[in-house]
Amino acid sequence: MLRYVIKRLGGMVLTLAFISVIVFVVIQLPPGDIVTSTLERMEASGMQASDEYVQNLRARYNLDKPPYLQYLSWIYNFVQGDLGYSYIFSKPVNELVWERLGYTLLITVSAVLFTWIVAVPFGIYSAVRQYSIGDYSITVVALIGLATPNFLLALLVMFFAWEWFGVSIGGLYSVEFRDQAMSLPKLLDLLTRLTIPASVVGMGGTAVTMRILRANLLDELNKPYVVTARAKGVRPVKLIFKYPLRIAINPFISTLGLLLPTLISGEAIVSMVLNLPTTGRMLLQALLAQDMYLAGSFLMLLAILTVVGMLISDLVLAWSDPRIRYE
Amino acid sequence: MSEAVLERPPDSQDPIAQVAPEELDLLTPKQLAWRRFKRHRLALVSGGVLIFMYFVAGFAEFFAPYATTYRNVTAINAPPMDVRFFEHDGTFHFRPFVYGYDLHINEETWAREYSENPEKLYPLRFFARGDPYELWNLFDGNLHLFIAEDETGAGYIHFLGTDQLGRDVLSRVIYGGRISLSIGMLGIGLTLILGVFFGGFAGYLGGWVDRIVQRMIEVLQSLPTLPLWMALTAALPAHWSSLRIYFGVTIILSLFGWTALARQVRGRFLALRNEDFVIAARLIGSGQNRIIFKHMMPSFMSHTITTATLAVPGVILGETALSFLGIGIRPPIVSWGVLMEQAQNYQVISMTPWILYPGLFVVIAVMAFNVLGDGLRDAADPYNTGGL
Amino acid sequence: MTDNILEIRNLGVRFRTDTGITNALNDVNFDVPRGKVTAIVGESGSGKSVTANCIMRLLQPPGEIVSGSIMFEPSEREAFDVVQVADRDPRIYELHGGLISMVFQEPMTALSPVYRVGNQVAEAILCHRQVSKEAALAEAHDMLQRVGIPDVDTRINMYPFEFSGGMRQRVVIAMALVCHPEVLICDEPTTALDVTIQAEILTLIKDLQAELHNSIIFITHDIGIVAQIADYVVVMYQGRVLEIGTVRQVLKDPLHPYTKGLLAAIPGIVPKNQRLATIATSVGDADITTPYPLKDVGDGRMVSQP
Amino acid sequence: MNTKAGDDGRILKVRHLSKTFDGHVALQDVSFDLARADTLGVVGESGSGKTTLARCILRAIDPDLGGSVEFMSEETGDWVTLSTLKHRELVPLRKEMQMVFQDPYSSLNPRMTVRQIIEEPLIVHGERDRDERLERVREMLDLVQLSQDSLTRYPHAFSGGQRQRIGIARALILRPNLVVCDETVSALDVSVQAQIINLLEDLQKTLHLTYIFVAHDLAVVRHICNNVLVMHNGVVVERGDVDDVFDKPQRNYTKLLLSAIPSPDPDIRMQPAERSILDHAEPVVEGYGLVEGPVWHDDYGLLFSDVLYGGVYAVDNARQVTPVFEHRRGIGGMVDHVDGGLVVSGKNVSLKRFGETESVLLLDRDPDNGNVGYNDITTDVHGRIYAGSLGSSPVFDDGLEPRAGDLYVIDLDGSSRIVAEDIQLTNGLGFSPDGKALYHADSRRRQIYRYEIDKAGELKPREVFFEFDSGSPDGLAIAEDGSLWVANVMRERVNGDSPHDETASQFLPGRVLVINPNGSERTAIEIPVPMCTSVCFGGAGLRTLYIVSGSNGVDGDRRGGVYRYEAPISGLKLTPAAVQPRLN
Repeated sequence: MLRYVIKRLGGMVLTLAFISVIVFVVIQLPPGDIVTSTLERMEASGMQASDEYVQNLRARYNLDKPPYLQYLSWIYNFVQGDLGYSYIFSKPVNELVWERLGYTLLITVSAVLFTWIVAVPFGIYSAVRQYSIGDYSITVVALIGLATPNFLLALLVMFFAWEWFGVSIGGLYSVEFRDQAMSLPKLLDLLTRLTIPASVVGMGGTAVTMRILRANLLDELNKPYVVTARAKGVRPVKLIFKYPLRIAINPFISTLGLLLPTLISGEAIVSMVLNLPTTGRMLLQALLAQDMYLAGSFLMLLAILTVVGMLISDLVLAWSDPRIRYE
Repeated sequence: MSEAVLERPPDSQDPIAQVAPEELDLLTPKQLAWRRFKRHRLALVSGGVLIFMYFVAGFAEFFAPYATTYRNVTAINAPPMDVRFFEHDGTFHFRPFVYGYDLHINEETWAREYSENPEKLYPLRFFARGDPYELWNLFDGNLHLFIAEDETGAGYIHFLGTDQLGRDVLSRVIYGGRISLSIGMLGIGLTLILGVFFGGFAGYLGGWVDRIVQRMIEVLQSLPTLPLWMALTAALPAHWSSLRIYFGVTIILSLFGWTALARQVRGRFLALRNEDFVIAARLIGSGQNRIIFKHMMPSFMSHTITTATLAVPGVILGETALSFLGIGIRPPIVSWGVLMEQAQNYQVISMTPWILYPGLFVVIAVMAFNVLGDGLRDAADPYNTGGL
Repeated sequence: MTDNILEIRNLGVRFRTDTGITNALNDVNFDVPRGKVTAIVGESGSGKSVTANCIMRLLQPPGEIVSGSIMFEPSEREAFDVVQVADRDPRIYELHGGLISMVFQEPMTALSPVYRVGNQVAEAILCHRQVSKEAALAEAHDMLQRVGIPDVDTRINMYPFEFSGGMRQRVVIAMALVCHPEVLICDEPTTALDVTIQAEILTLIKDLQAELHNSIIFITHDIGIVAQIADYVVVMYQGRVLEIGTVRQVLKDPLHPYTKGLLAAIPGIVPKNQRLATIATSVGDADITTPYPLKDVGDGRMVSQP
Repeated sequence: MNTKAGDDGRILKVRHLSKTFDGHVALQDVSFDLARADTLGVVGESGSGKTTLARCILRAIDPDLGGSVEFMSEETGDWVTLSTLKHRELVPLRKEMQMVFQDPYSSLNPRMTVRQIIEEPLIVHGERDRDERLERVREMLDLVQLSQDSLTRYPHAFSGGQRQRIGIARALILRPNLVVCDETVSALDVSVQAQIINLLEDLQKTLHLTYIFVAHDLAVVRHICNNVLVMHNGVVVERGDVDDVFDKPQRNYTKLLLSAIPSPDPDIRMQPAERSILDHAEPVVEGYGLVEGPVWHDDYGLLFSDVLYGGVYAVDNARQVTPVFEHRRGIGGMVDHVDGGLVVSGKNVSLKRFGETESVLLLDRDPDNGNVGYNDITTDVHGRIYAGSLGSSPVFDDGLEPRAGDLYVIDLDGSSRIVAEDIQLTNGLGFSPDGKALYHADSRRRQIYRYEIDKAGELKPREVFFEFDSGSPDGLAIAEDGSLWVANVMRERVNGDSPHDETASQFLPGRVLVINPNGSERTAIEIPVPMCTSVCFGGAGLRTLYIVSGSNGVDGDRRGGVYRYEAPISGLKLTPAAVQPRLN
């Protein structure tokens, strides 16, 4: 097991290294950079930038160095925990990202929970009662859930919340709590309000996971070991849960890994619609303004979030499936 | 005394086994797949729906009553009209018609409110001459499936209402479909090429090539796609023409979509490489190409196409999301996403809910693709019990 | 208490699928003598496994029993018809593993990969008797020792995939016998194994039978195995019983043309440079496809013939 | 059939073929010849390497370097080395050798019609004319007894047996000479199996086919094969005429295999042999060349010599190896001398006695009289040394008149004389426990002689005590109960090659044959490496049998070593004759 963990950890570091390069390239892609866009703005406002001012600016953002050096210094500082300086907010990135990232994590995690709480029971049901009315209706709902862009879902939810209950469900806190310090009622308010983004973000994932679980379970149901178990007198319900499900759950766990990127993507856009104080909106601003440090940090941190999540799901899988553990 | 009887176990899992041999024996594998596909009613329907959608989108100029740029200033943010056969006073018209709008400003809210005006009675005219257009920028024409106008030539019809500039939502949905649906196809085309290329290489060459591709896939699959798309599309230069943007977006979308496909192609390749019939092909002296293209390709093309179909929705949804954020397709080109960009908050929606119609079409299209994909998969693989 | 533990009468099974209906069993009749080994021999499609699944009530849709009875008479219980027992009837679970248990063909997949073998064997006990887990594990331990698993103390905590095919089959046998069932059904238990392992498993089953005196139904396509393990033989073909008799009667003096053909087709029996008979050649114009009823031809032999 | 240059009736020559799949050895040092129109069975259990062998021969898998597969091509009429050809160069040869697979389902492309499948080989080999192709395909269908309307159907329409027929048609349409059947009938029902077997036999007669028939069903193999290779763990453990092998198997594995077949006759109860007979002697030290002359020495522990790379070494219980003499090649036999010191002998080595300090020449070799040196030696109760001279033979290619060896004895006064003559290749020597008889192994005659010893202590004329059916005797040791423990080299010449071509022999794992005093065979102890050269008893109470093994003598080969086996005989001690008087 330890060998396995170490192996996976090594893999993760390597993956992150690759990702950091990709992120850097992506950030560098837009023609021009912060400095040029600054100058444009200055000229627009009729100012004239002196050459040494430009030089300083370039030096400040390491733009005078060749790209690979820029990358190295960036990633070096990043690892040091210095995420650089955001141009558009004229603040250190550190002050901007963490809270928002925290909320992103919060919503993503609750989305995962939502996904499983819903997907597992329904998945099992529709597999065990294959081709029943229930199975079909679950299937249809899943299909719709899968087909609805989650920003549209968010819009609809808001719309109906407004139309029917006259409540605005934007933001993570009700108006009265907005500026308060964290307190128990505030926390409860947060949790109740979380359910909406969580379910909206989790919708698509739920559909997918449910289908996967159903498929796996159906595959397992007729395996010899299940028949053996029946033949030795295991009662039906126990049989399902202890044998096929126990195995079907494994690939299901591993789908968490594939789920995360989707969820985090979904979160990014949903949060914009529901104007939640998470990464989405600010990332967009940063990207449009070519605020390289801010955008880069966001992309990198989100990637780390996903990769770590995947690692966790792999470890859970290994813990649950001896075959992997013993390999 | 035929072996067939001796050897076909009645309790076999193979669905083919239960039929009288003669019947199925004469069918080709394609026919068998088609048999299985036909059993999947929902998939059949979805196929039909998609064909219809693509057809309409293809001939948008003809099906849409108005051009995307046409503005009906007398009807800004006007609600959908309903088509009628009976006047208010009950007189029946064989030819369906619509009532024109009357505009009032609500004194309290200062909101525009429209009411039907019995005086303005615009009969629908089918295959009628309307606004001129260039079909595919090639053929001039002005024939439309339907328009609404009275003898004086006055009249307008807005099935799905109009937006805040008074543009006909239905027409824009039809034109938007052209973009959104085509992006789906184009994107999948690229995805296929990339996927088969990388997957094929990894699977066939194996060794370090395989390891590298594997690692690439791993990395790409562990990236949160949307933020990355955002980053890339945001990087598309502002001065680009919306057509170049369109292709740019398509490429970006498929740039990260090929991994699943590559995985699958690779898997099939590895599996097939050791199949006895491929070894047999080698032993009779077939060359590499013949083995790959004559013996291996057919066996995994079906699966590949299935996966591709199931990947189309991803592209469509991606485009919609990006455009919705205003960093995807840019006007004047319209896509379903672009149309929904107006619906940024629920206030807008509660005033003009009909601008969400494009979303409905997105949902339908995506659903259809998913179901079709499942149908194809089940058809391609008789033993597949999974999916929907 | 009759000397037959199972009496199968007019058993009929069919499979209904959207592509058509197949009659897997037609009017199957035979007895399973108490404390003896009865072999059901036949080629694939003969319906031997279906018969076993009927006795075990393991037949899954689209398969369904359409006619007949399977009278089962355990030693300390009044006889009952297995076919008539309702699906939710507790007797079913008693039947499964308690009174009748089964050893399957595929040892590699017959055990759940995620539970330790000890627990899987112990579970069989816990399904039928109110004992503590410890007690069950202790019994499992003994049983595993009995089926010749070396170094049980450590192996009892291992996972199936750490076992070789032969060892797994031993575990499955232990699992089947741990509740001392009166009938043990072996469905081609050695087909997936190498010949030397097969020999070990056959010896094991024979020894355990001599020790436990339970009745065994042994399903196989291999005449050699039949000769080695069976007391009585039931020859099946296309869902019908063609011939019943003691192992010597059937193998040394087959009456039904199909049985003759089968024996004449085995390289082991046929002298080296002599041509093997095929069913077609040896059956000749004798009609083996029309389902004639079984006729009693004296000294306990039954043959399907006009 | 027309014979061309170099054609000696053989169609295939396999030499030292090995295959390693990342680390694990699937096939090791397999050599055999195959005569045209012969049927060779390859049997063994799963993982025995039989399928690997089949696929290596046809280059479906590339074998490891070193080995070779030579094929008598009818096209060129000369030997072609398949194992080294590029895949492109193999293509024309594919016409002459084909394969029929096991799985009737996965071996046919489900997306091709029967016609496409069968004519594919013709297309690949450039038959342009469609009608011609169709004609040939129709022929094949008749040949394999499939109806003509199968042409347009797809594999799924056929039963397993029919599919195998299709597979056979595909294999035979190019009119190959060599056909490898890989478990071709294993997946089929008995009656169908019979049909396919008959078909294969008929086709062999009509088309003069040579079969390599891989199967795990020994009954089938016995029915259709003339010769058989028995494989176990990637090694050929026994080979020969199928009836010989099946009727009197030599190797423990073969015995186990055959004993496990359930007889279809209820009156013949099967008695499967104990799997424990496969237990090998365990290695003590490995990585030497040709290890010889082991002798147990109370002070040194076990002494052994390396004929190939030279040196005499001592190995103690801790498996610590310490050299006794360096750089002495060719030392074969060793024994303690009554006056102390160690007497050594060997090819091109005279009989010398090595004391603590000086070395004394006891008996010189005499090439002119065809005595190129001495092999195994032993001493009797009195300390007299018996040494068999190697004589001279073409094997030593020293250009001397071939001459059988003699048995010398060196009396205590140092005088020596010949006490027996005409020994083809002298080897193991040893006295019976009571000292009343001398046993003497002759490797070339594959016999063990027995000399009675009269009152005066002189040898009576010898009689043949034991004959070897397979392999040849080498060194021997004699246990207290009078049983002979004879190192049995299982090197077999691959038929048809020059007798002195080392590379042309198939090595089977070595073994020690245990022979009862009455000359009956008791059991065999096997070691995992080829040449078992000699044995001796040693260890605490001399209960342990030490077995030394050599390599196939090719330089660079270091498969030689020392193995130990706890002799299962209670109170086993060495015979007085073999117990050496202690050094001083």
